[in-house]
Amino acid sequence: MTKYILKRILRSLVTVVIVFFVVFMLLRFMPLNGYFPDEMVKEADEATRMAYLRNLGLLDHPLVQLGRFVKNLFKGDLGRSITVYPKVPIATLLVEKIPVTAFLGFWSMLLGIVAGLSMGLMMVRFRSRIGDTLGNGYIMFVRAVPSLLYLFFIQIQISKWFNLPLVYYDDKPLSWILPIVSLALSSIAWYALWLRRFMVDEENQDYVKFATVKGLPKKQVLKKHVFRNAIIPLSAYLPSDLLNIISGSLVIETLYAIPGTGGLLTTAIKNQDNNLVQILVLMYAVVSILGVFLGDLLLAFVDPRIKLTDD
Amino acid sequence: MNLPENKLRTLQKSLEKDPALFTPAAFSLAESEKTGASNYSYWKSTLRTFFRSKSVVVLCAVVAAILVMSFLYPLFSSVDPTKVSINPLDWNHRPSLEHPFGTDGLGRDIFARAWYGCRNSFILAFCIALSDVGIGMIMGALWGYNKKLDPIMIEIYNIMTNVPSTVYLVLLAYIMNTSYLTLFISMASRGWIVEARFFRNRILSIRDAEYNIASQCLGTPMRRIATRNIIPHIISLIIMEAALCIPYSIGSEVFLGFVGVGMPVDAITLGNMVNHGRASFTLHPYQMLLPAAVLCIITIAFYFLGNKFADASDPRNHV
Amino acid sequence: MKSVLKRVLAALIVLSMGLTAMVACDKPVDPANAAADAQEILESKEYRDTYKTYFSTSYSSLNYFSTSYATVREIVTNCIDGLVEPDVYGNYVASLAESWEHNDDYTVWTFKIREGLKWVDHTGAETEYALTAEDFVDGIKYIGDPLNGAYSLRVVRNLIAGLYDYYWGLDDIDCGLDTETNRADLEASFSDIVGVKALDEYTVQYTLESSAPYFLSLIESSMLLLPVEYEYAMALGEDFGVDNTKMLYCGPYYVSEFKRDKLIKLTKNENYWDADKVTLNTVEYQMIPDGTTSLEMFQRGELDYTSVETEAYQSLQNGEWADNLIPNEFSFSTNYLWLDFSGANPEYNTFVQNENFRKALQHAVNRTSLGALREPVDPARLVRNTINAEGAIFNSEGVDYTQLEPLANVTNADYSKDPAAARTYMEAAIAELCNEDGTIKGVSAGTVDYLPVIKTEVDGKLPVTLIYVGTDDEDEIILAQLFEAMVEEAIGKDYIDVELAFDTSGDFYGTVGGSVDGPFNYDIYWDSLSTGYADPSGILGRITTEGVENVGAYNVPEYDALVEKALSAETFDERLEYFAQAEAFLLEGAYMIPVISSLRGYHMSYEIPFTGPRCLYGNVRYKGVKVATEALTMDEYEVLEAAWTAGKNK
Amino acid sequence: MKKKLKSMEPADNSAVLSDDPAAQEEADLLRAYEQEIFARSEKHHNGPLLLSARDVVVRFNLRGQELTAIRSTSLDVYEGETLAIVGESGSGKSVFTKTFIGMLDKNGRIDGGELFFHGEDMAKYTTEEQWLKVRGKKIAMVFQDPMTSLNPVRTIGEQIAEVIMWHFGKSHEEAKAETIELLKKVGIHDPEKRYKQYPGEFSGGMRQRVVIATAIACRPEILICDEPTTALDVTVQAQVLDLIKSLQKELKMSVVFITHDLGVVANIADWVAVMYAGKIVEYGTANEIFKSPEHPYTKALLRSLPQLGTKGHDLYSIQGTPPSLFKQITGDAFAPRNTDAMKIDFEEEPPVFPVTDTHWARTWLLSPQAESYRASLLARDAEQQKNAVPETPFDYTNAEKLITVRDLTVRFKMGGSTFKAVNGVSFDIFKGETLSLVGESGSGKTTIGRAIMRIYTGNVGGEVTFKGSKITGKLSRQDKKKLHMEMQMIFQDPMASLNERAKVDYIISEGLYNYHLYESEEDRVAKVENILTEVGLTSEFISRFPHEFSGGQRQRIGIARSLVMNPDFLVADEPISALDVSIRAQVINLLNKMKKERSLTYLFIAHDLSAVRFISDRIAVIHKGHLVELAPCEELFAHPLHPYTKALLSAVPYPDPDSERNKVLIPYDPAMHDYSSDKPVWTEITPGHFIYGNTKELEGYRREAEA
Repeated sequence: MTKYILKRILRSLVTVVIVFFVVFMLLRFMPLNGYFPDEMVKEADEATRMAYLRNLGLLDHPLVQLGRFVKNLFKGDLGRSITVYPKVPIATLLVEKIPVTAFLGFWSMLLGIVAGLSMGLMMVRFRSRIGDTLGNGYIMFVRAVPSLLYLFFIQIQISKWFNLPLVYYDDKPLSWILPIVSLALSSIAWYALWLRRFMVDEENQDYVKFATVKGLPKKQVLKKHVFRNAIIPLSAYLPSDLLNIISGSLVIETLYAIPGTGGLLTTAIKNQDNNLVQILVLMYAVVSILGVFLGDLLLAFVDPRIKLTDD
Repeated sequence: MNLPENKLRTLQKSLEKDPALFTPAAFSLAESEKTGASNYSYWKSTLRTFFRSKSVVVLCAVVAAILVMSFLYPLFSSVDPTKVSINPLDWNHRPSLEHPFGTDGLGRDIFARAWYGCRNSFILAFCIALSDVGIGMIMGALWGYNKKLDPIMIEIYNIMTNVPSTVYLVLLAYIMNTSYLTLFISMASRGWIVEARFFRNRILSIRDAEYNIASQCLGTPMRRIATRNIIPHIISLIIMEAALCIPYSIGSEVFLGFVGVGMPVDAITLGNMVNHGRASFTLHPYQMLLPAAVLCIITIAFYFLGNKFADASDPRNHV
Repeated sequence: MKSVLKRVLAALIVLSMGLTAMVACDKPVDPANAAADAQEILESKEYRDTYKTYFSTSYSSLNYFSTSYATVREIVTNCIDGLVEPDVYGNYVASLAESWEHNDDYTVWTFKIREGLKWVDHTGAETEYALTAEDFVDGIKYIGDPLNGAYSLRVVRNLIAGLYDYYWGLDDIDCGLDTETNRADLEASFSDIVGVKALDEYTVQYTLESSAPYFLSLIESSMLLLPVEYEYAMALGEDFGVDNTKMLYCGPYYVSEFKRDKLIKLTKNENYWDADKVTLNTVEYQMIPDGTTSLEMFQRGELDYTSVETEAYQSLQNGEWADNLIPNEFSFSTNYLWLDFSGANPEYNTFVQNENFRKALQHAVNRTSLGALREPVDPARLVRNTINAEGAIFNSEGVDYTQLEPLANVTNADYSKDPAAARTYMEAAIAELCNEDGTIKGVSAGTVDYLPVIKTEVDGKLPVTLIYVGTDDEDEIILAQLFEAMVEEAIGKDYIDVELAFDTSGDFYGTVGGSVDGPFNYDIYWDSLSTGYADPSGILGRITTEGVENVGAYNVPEYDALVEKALSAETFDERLEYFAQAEAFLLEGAYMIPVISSLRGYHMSYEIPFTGPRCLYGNVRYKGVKVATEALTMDEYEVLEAAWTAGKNK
Repeated sequence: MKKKLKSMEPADNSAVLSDDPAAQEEADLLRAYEQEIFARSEKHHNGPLLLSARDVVVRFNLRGQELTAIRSTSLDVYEGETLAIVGESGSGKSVFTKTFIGMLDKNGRIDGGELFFHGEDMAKYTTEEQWLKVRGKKIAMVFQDPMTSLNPVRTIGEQIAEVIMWHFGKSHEEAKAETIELLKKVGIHDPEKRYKQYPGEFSGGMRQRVVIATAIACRPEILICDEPTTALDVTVQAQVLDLIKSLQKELKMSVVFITHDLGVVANIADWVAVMYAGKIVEYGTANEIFKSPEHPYTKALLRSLPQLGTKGHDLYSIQGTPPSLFKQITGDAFAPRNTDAMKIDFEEEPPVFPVTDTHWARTWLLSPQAESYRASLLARDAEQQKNAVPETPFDYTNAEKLITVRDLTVRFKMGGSTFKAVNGVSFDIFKGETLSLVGESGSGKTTIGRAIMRIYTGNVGGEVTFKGSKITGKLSRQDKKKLHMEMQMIFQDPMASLNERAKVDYIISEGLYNYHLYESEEDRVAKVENILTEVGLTSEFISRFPHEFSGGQRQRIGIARSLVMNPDFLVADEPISALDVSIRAQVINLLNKMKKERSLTYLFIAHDLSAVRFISDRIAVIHKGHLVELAPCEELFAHPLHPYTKALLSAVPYPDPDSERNKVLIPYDPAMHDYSSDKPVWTEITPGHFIYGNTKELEGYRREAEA
């Protein structure tokens, strides 16, 4: 098992390295113009621009840049943002932003899991009845309606009805409710949908019939047998939510003025803030691969059939 | 026998038959081979299960109507969806008889734009569904059949799903200008890997089926194994995946527009209409709501039909 | 988000002297009673000492030298004082400088600094660092070092004597062109080379390359002339200004709280030299990226100010807030059409060299329609035919620069009046440039490669293909579509074919600008320039044939000569005369086509207008601003404005 | 005609009240008469009547069609004895018993009749609560597949204890103690440790023991066992049967045992009910059913068992396939397949005729009116039996080696480590013989077949030659083509081995297409039609899809697909194990016929020793990848030497209650071999008799063989 985990970590590391390398190199193909602030493109002359690029180290060979980056990374220096937050140390940025996003993300994940699973259970329990129809309606709604419409509605109207703050404040717990709920809406639908599907699949299994034959009431069969098995495939996906926790949602963070990481990567890429992009990609890749890895571990934990061995 | 005498007699009499019947009957091999198996047909059952639900019938009709409208309206209507009025008085008209969905901020007819948008979005979505599912299926088949490819493909999968799409898309947007083709490439170049994995798992489960081994024993070439043994078995999955791909593609258009590889920004697509309508949402909600409603109907219809079809194509549900 | 930024900017740029801009007012205010009425209003109000406003794009850094984002000025202008500051009427009065003088040709400016001032830190406590003349010299030294990456350096670098040489000297060393000079030596010779000197501890003297009567307005508008405690900044290195703790303050406020992308809190600097005049104890900026949210928060009383988009204005018009909607009055920023004279589109390139064609375009654009996109209520107030804004520059007699002859002709012209003129001009152009069969002389069919934006085919025949390139901002798309419609309608589709292309990279200049040294990828694009200080040279100097802003690469020696004359003019009035001639020449030749001002939208606020310093160039200073407990109404605003106008004219 | 017949079928439509008072009275009478006959056996049972099913009708809605799965069937279950219900798949035996615990699938319903249990009619139950009082507590059930009956993610302890906790409201601790007792009772060693283990850590047989322990946890009055041993290997099956028998005695419960395997019935049943097409056609004690069957179906079933056949002769086989239950069945459902049917069998449903107090059957043959015809049939059968003379065994003296297998090893990757599914196997196949490869599931027998067929290539070690040339490793295209034409394979599962989406025409022609083995399109069609006729199917089937055929027919299509290539050698991979008893004989006969006509050589892979004995010339026994013994057929049965062979032979169920009741199982424990120092070798111990053992063991075997 230790050997397996070590091997997995090693393989994950390889993936991370490849992902990082690909992104790093892709970034070097970006147009040089992208590095300039608007006014510089219009006003600065060739020499000024070059001076600017040289100061950023962008004129060196990509491999030299890579070497420099890796060296600094091992020294614990994440570098400074270039264009998005000029000169601000990336470490500072991450320390400021990740906790905010992760905090809301964590609670929304929790809400998503709890509400989603309850909803899925309800849908199975009352299959082909009103509970199921309502649940399906909700899932459809969330998947089909452009999210901005209902997110907007939640922010403006729901906040009015329940007298909740319009934007997020780190010292007002009431203001956390709407962002958390908004963040959780789609994952509730996701969990409900898949739990229902897996449970319906499991219901046809022999052991469920056997459990019924044993004389257990339907509720208990659903809970102890069907549900217990249906969450196994779900549990493998659960840690992949880790990434969502720290990457945040651009729309929701914009609406609620949350100073988090939502859209940070997109902004960084669009502004060609190489340093920031690199660190974020590295971090996200590590987290997402960690998520997959944790998913496997969790799977092995909830499913006794799975043994953590090679391959 | 506890029965009364008279009843017993009646009984015996009723059990007594024509003695001629107690002679050997002719044996017919054909009669004996009449199968006990039902006249089950996969496709018939699938379709029957599929259309049994009333909502499926209704949604199919809705989708058909929308499709017909999207493709016929631009052919037969004389309303130019790009006709801009330079007179501000023509702008932002509320829905009326002349303009059933009203006009937008430049006096263009939203009703006409909605159908042109539907058509464009559909064409794109169909292309993407076709390529995603098509490439995905071929790669998935190769992946499933060739064990040696497994580690490579898994690594490709990991990398493709881990390189943030924005990095890749922004770069693509730099290399290519916005057009249907760019959007198509940017979506199709990533979508296939997920489909490939899906089909790989499905194909793995039928790869070792006995009828495939039988074909192997008969020396059937790979090409024919694929066309005769594999594809017919996953065709329903293909249809389902394609159906689910369509609303996904239409939905992604919006995101991709944001990143900069969307449709040409002035192209008439549902995504663009919804996006642009958002700005004036508070004042002219119909500019966004009506196209959004069409978008929702399409999305819901395809999701619903796709899922229902998935259920219907599962032989377990053929009851 | 870009557009939001612009909108907020525009909303913030509220200007006083809106004489030409007609506010939609139905009952005129009697100027005679204005002062008394205003006094009544001011006395009837209750005031408070906090102000809550918002920002929509991130304050990425507080380093006032190397931050390109114009928004940071709002923080900096309240926290770091310059040498002079505008008073309530916009006249420059003493700030950190007690007094100042300049020589006759405005090339040497000497300022006497207030004595005994100390920098304060983010807790408001006085530091050991004294504020001296040396700090102003150090400011220039800081921006003069390329490694510090100062933004928008050009104007100042070219103006202050020797700074240009110093900067490039250092740069040559950095990139290895100059291996002989020692960097430290060059740095040490700063005071010898560059024209800024601390004559004594409290006297700083600027020596300028050229005559700059507008120097005080430059001090107001440019952050590059602000002081810095060099020792402190150098010690922090790249960390300088990264957050509020990495800064020193000398203005009426200091940044007491800085939650990145969330909240910035300014607290009154008790050690400020003019602390008595500071009315507000705290000014709180929240980040609200979404326009609707800020409006909603204002209505719920959580904000003291909100900008109101035109769309929202119409929906609020009949509600409880109808009285409080106050139009943003004025913008110094002008939207114009940039024509590319060196583009790769042979059809257009042939035509654009022809004045008749350019005039056709000039007349084809319906300015009122364009204005209606932003201001449906009174689109006419947006129309602007000049590059430099009206109300920004005055000669010594108080005559508005845009009303100087011959520029007044342009200013007062109504190009949109006669749409038929566009076609007439076009026919004239065609007669000169086309053969009988509609082919364009000297042009053959070919491909226009404006990638990554667009690639298209042209046939060398009429109609002329014109490629309009814009950003993918929703408003700009609509604007472009309207442009296409009106040009094609006015000139005729048989003569012109406008093709629209949009850059979606989010980096318009990066993309449209092509490669670092390549040509620009457009025939026409929509841009804006803003009058940055009280001198036309701010814009006109940049758009000469050799000017950095001449991205269209026209060649107008006549204009260049006039600008040259203006720059070397003896008096300020003369200077303005020549500039007016130059601008008129350029615009009458339709080398560039100004269309409307960037003005848009409305605002609602608890702030009493005309109580704080009248900053002209985009800054907002809260020193002395009064904030009421009730939202201001339009009626009150009109009275206050009338009173202020009367006061100013006195 | 049909309409009239319908009204004459009181039994089938008891729920339908006839308008005709006379017919109604007749129906009532018949019913009373049947009750009377059923009741006669009461005094011969050990205990009182527990459950009484009367005229149960079960219908299913299947794809819009109505299927009558149980056609008005009655059955009594008495306390303390084992009742076996025998029938082939689709006969309704499983559905019938499912009604006892309310476990019909959602699309099925009880459409008539009563189910009396403890004075209540369970057929009227509508709510879950009503069933909860019965299920598990009073009536328990064991399913066929132990691999899927247990929840894979909960410990077996939990799964047993939860029943006890729920039904008896006991605490967790008490339930645990009781569970451990139960585990001990069903023969699981070290129950405390096993309590905490998951099903995945148990072998199939052990799991079935756990399932049984769960089922008996509440001391049910009735235990329904639905083919509980079908999925198990023979040796394990024998052990589980023993367990069920002993538990039945110990707990004095009634066991309703559902099976298609007559050998198992003989082993376990006190009473037997034979079911065909949704109806019980014969009922009696085990001895009566096996010794003096009366219904033509029962008779035919018993006669078609390979154990009872004579080598070299066709097995008695039942023609055709079971009837479709979608259609209205008139007369005796078996009539169309009964070569000796009487005309009345096609016209009227036979009523119950008593044979003895404990034995009755539904056949017109028992009618006094058919007495003479019945006697003539008995006489004819006796005659046939007498005339059968076994053929002479295969003569190996001049036999030519068709295939040699030397040191064949097949490796599989499993979770990083490789394991050898086949480990150094060597044997020859002579031209014209049938060599059977017998072993339990997972022994590697199928792998050997597939390795010879070159389905596995990369992971195969050792050497296989065919007609003297090597066929392992890389081959040229030409060689491959030759092999494809000379070697073919028949598969186990007729449901899985035919491509569902292709027509019979394509399926059979596949090989022809591959190598273009036809001159013209007509030629190809003719070839397909010929082979179809040869395997006993009509040429009109050519345009149908596989799903329109029954299992036996599909297997024949599979055989046709192989034979159309005109091979010399066939690997038959368990071709009959997935088929019903009535169909097996057909396929065995077909294989034998083809062998004779086309002088084929077979490698016959099987786990069922009874069929193997009937068709093979030599038998090789394989255990965990090693061949342990190989000998001519009769030699092996007469003098098995290897302990595993002995265990296997002792466990084979034989369809005779007398011998089954007295049979002694010989256990086999691989630990008995000590191969630590003395390595075993594959040795020919007497001519033609190979065995796997080390020097010491070989010595013992040699002594035994001589004795």
